[in-house]
Amino acid sequence: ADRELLNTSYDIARELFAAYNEQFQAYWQETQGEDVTIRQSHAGSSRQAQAIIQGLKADVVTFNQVTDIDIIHERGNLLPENWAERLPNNSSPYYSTMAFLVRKDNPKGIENWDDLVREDVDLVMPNPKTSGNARYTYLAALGYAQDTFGDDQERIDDFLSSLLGRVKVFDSGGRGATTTFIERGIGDVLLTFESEVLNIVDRLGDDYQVVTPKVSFLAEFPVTWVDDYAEQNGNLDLAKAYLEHLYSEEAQRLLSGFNYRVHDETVKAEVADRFPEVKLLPIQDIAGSWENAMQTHFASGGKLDQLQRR
Amino acid sequence: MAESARHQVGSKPLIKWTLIGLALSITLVLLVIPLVLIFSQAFSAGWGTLMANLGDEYTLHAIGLTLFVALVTVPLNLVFGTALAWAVTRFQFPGRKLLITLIDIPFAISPVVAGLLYLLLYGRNGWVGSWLGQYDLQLMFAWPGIVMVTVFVTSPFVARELIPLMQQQGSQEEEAGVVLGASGWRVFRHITLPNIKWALIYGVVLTNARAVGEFGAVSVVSGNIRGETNTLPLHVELLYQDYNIVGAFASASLLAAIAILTLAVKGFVEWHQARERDQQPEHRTER
Amino acid sequence: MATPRPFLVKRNKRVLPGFTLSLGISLLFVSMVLLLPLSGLVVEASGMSWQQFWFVISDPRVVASYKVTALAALAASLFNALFGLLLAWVLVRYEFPGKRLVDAMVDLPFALPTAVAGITLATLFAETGWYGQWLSKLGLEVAFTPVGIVVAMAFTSIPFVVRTVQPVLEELSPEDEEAAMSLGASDGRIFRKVIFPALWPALVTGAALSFTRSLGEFGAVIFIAGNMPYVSEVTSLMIYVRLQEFDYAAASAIASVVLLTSLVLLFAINLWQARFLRRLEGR
Amino acid sequence: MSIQIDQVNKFYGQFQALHDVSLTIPEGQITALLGPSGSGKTTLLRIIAGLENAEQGRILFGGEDISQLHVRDRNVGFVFQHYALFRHLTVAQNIAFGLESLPKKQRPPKPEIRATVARLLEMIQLPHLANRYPAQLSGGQKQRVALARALATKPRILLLDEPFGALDARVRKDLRRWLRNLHDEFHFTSVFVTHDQEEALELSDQVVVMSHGRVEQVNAPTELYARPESRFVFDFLGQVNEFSGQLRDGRLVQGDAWVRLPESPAGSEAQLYLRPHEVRLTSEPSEQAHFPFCIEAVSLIGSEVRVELKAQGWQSEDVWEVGISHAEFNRRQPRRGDRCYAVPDIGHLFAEGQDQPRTISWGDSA
Amino acid sequence: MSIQIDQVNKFYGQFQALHDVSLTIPEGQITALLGPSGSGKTTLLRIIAGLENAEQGRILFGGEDISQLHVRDRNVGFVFQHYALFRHLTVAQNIAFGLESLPKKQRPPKPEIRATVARLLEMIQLPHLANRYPAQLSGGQKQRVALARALATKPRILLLDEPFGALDARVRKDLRRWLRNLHDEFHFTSVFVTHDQEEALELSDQVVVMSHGRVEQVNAPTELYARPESRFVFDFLGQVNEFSGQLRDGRLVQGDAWVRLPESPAGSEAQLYLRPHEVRLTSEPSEQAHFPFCIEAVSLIGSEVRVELKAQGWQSEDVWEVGISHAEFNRRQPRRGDRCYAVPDIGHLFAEGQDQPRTISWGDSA
Ligand SMILES: Nc1ncnc2c1ncn2[C@@H]1O[C@H](COP(=O)(O)OP(=O)(O)OP(=O)(O)O)[C@@H](O)[C@H]1O
Ligand SMILES: Nc1ncnc2c1ncn2[C@@H]1O[C@H](COP(=O)(O)OP(=O)(O)OP(=O)(O)O)[C@@H](O)[C@H]1O
Ligand SMILES: [Mg+2]
Ligand SMILES: [Mg+2]
Repeated sequence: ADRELLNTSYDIARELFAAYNEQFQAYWQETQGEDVTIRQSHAGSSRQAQAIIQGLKADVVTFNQVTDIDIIHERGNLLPENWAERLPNNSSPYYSTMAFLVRKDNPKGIENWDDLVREDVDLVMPNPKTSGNARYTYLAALGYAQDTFGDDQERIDDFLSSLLGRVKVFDSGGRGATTTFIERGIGDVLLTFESEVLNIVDRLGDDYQVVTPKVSFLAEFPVTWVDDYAEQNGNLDLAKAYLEHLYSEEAQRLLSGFNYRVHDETVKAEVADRFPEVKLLPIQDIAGSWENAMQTHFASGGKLDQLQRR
Repeated sequence: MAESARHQVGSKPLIKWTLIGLALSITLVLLVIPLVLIFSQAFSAGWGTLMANLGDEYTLHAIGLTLFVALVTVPLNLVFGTALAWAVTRFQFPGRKLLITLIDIPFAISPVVAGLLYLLLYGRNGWVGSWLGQYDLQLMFAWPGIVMVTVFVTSPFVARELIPLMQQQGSQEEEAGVVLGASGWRVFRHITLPNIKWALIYGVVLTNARAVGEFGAVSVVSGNIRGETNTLPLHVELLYQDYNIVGAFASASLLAAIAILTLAVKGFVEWHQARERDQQPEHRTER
Repeated sequence: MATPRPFLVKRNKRVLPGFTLSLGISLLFVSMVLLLPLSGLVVEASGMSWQQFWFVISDPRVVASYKVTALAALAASLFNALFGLLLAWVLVRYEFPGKRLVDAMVDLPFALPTAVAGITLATLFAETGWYGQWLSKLGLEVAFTPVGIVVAMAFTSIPFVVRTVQPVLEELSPEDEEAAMSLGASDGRIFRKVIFPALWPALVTGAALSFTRSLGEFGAVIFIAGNMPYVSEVTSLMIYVRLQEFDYAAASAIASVVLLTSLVLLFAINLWQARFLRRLEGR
Repeated sequence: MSIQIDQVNKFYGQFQALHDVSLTIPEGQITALLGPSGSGKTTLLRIIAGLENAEQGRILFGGEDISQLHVRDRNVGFVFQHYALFRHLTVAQNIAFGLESLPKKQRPPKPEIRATVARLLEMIQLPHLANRYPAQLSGGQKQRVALARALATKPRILLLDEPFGALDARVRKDLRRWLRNLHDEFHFTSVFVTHDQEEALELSDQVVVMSHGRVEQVNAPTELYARPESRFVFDFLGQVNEFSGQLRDGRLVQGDAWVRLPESPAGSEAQLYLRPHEVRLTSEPSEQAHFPFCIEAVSLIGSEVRVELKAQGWQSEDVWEVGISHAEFNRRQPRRGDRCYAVPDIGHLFAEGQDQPRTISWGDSA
Repeated sequence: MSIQIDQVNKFYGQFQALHDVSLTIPEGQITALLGPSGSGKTTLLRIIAGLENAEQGRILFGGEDISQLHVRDRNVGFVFQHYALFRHLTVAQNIAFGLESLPKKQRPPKPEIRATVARLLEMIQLPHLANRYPAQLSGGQKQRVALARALATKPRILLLDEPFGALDARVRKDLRRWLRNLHDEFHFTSVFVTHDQEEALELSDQVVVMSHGRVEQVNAPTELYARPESRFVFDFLGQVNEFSGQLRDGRLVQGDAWVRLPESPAGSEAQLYLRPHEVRLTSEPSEQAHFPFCIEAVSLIGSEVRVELKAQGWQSEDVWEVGISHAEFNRRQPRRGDRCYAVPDIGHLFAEGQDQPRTISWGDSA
């Protein structure tokens, strides 16, 4: 009798959606008088996109990368091109940005991006080749460089390349990087999502400190329903409702509890002290578009490869 | 054999004990301590936490799925391995050598690539997958896909154990059985099977170990749906990603326990084989 | 099957039963499970032009990963050749307490899931780990350096060497040694001139298996490699990256390079060994 | 049941293992297939059994063409060279295997099988070993179990591939004797393969000599020994001394050695074959022959004294061997290094280009 | 160099493989260690070589105690049953191995080694095979290479463990001959192990018969054959016909069979041992003996005709074997199933409780 909905999501959103699912189930029971079971699938969002293209029958996707949804359209033609316009805020119910985690009392005195290229600072971040998380960090640094050095392409490149040169470990994924930094005690700064960084401090408290740079990247967490599959599964209405409900005040509060920035004004006010004001640059400002960013920066032989080779 | 009475290279006590010491240290450092680490991490938060972690709904499901996959894989490869060994050791036919070579392919392919291959073929866009899709059959991202790649990855084990043994044993006993009028099944059941029993068990043990522990290939085709297509090794990774180090090592310790069990069974089988070999007295002449 | 089968052509009559059945199962299985998916690789890679193919596989970062992988695999297989030989020797030649345990433990890397192995090794060798803290005092870094890759590869593939050398060593006739001894040869000379040449083919085979296995290793390596571009990225990771980029063709292309290398290596070893054995067996 | 083999050809790939073999094996007799290694004996035996298929030709059992019949249905007993006992079954289970393999309808009830097995165990004199495993038996015991197993289903034809090949000399002799008695008792048709001429001649009623996949000669043992029809058979049947020389003036000459021939054959060259017991030793050359030798060894074992001779003043490929009686030995006391002469009593002459020997006897004129 | 073995005892765990073995092996001779399987021959040979250590006793080479010397330093040549050639070295490299293993100071220069190897290859008549690998050689060739290898370092003592055991009859004979010639030329002290009595008797100057880890008899071959000192040696040295019966009225009786004894020994029971060529066959019983038989088989091969006999009216553990000449055979034409009588010429009587036989001759009275 139960309806089943499959939510395919990125790897570290397991607990987030486990909590949200409960909330939504209650909401759906209340409004529609119907029980739903929500199945969760978590892995790197690129891999998830790939799985969906190859036939994983996901009703909704809740990713941490816009490109991974785009690809579902391009390769699989399972949803329309304009998917981002179907929900408010670019179909991104919550967002985050890139921040730094440093060790207790900030011994290296890290304040902003320019501190990261110092000789005495070791960085830990995931591998931009395998992790969206790291691509965001890269774009954030690029945004900062553009903001600081203007049109001087050479200085921008120098900055990025010395930043990458300071990285001691490139883990394959965001959580791996965190483990390396925390468990293995490697590096002085961990570069990752603000939400991750805050999570760690919530958990481990005094041993670490969060540094939010003045300029950073607007990391959107796009969601949408996979039209073809949702239709096949007879879940179109449910899928839409599942995603729309993410924008409700109740859900937004839940999301902010997981250290994501949200759009709902009420909730925003409630948690203002946790999320300092930062100049957030969207992708359009930094690289024109995601497509462009992928091509010029991250594709094989692209900017990233060139910078890392130096 | 009284080895001490015989002169052998390296039997000088100094050399002997140096080498033994070295070997023991390597084993300890490279093999034993890592194993100890797994368990010590699993128990680091106490017995209760360990049990709670293992008793978690999703962990239980992962255990179940893993065992199920092994349960399906092992018989499949058992049948295949035996059939292949029978065909190539009992008959001459063109392409026999090639067949023996082909069976080694899975050893030369990285598991991730293996998973990719299956995805390309059986995925929605693959040519088999799209055809199956018309009948609403989906193999990838469900247990059949997991089983398929596991079968692929573990397919050489049984055959590789059997082929040398059956080659060495020759087919005379089977021929003798046929001359005596036994049917094909009877020949297999009463003559071949008992002779290859231990090698077969050995092959099964290895297949099982690998089937239970496969990560790379399975992770590509699994879909990672919690409580549905998450096998135990995937679950370990997942817990690890969730900062649940204890949970990860708890599950890992389960896998390690299976590994140890495997080694124990294998040791037992080898001991048995050796005993059977020793029981055969060397050629005795009758006077 | 007990009835005569007059309808069969005489030539096809087989004495032992089950030819059709067993060959049928084998062929079905081999083509369905092994060949069909493999054709996918070819099909996917053949979608590219030769230039594209070359471009993908000769990308500097990929080439760097070849080097890292090959060198690490080489180091690991050399390490394994040395210590695998030692383990096999000790297991065959000596009686000592704990022998059965050592013998059993040798197979652990086969039985332990690679991901678990990777996590475990990374934990051990990290600066805070049981080994790392001592090594770092000596100024040695293992985890997150190419050395870490070697460690992971060596761990996962050491059984290949031990298990190929062991039986040969067991079969080695004591008479050869005794003959050499009665001819006045010293232990060292006997090992170099009589024992080692007999073990050599098995040792090479074992090391080659260990090498190919290392080339493809992913799960264990990835956790401990550090994945520094041009320094500690392995080829499996590059394949994985291409997959992440949805570039299946490129992934297939790189995979086919590794696969081809492995197959060529194994094939060459087989040929070499066949020739070697032909000499020894006089065929 | 008699066996007829009718123009059988057998190929292994390109290699022809049997050339046009035709043969009749009479009912109730023991026939030996004798020949050097690789001559196709095993192949022929396996074709008779149905373990191998001939590309051409027919096999008839008691006049009936059974070429198309599967091994399983030919009901022959087959004893393999290395016994091929089922190593995980006990002796009793091994023997019972054939009976228990019979189709349900024909299968005797359990107690009857047990009784048959007991009887067979009695026959092979091993009732006390019924519950042993093959690995716990000696070679001779294994061979007997293999025989009992083959006989359990009462085949009319018994085929044995080098039945005693793997046994040592004494056991071999015992078993040979035992097999003959068994055969005398049950009178099945037996065919056995051997490359040991002594065994073939001693055990069989008829010997088939094979070479290179062809049948060279078929004959009763005594006939065969007395009248080999070709050099090959001659050579193969036991130690022989060979003298090859030129024909000159009614003599066969080579170097210092010669022998007078009663009647001169055609051609200019010839070989003379002499069996060790068809030659005498003298200290002086005789009228009819002059074979100077130096004694190389004297061996006293057994019923005759064997003397090995090295040619002096002429060439012989091999050392000659001559057997003399102990009495003769005691009289003449030949010793190593002594010079002596060999005098033939009977010889077999192969003239140039001929494959059939002519037997010459000097005995009377001596 | 002579070898002295002085009260050697050897244990394998609980099992005593050698009991108090003392033995002198004279310089420059060939000595055979003969005995059934498991009698300790190999063990003794290996102890002489130093490949095995005895728990008690001493080994002396040329009067000097070398018990404590390592194999390596004893400088003996050892030839293994299965040759133990180094598979990955060529024939020439195999032969050179010993020389190249010498300590630097003693090692001859390369060209000299090459010359020695060439000379040895010449000696074993295989110079054309210098670059072959062992696997490419026949059994006989391998054995010769093994010998050359053992001889390269000019040992004064050559030890051979069943040197021809793995070869077939013909090659065996050739090699035996060759080895003897070699020995005659170089005069080292040789000890070889065999379980083939013929080989031991033919090849050696002295035979050591062993049984159950003990030395049974040491003698020259002809002596040994003529005067075996115990039943065991008697039995072991070749086919023998045995008659055991009660002593009654100067006769040895059992069932219908009896034989008259020239002088009656003590005791009530005795066994008579008869060699096959010491017995004649008659169609009527004679005065001195009455052994009724039925002819079971006649075998015509070789220089004599072998007749197998089955006791009639009395018990014999084994079939009797009698050898008659071809002439005799032609005269009497004995056939299977015929009844006949055996008449002994010479016999060896073991009286009750005695282990030494007494030889009896009826020859003159017949
Ligand atoms: N399965 C086979 N494939 C190819 N050639 C074979 C096969 N079996 C036998 N032969 C060849 O056929 C010939 C006859 O072989 P067969 O076994 O009948 O000889 P044989 O007389 O029994 O010899 P042996 O005394 O050595 O047993 C040999 O040259 C052998 O090499
Ligand atoms: N290494 C060993 N450990 C235990 N017992 C042994 C060992 N070597 C030999 N024996 C036993 O010692 C006894 C004598 O063995 P040995 O090899 O000397 O006999 P042999 O006369 O050479 O016999 P064969 O003719 O079979 O070679 C045998 O009973 C054998 O089982
Ligand atoms: Mg044969
Ligand atoms: Mg021995």
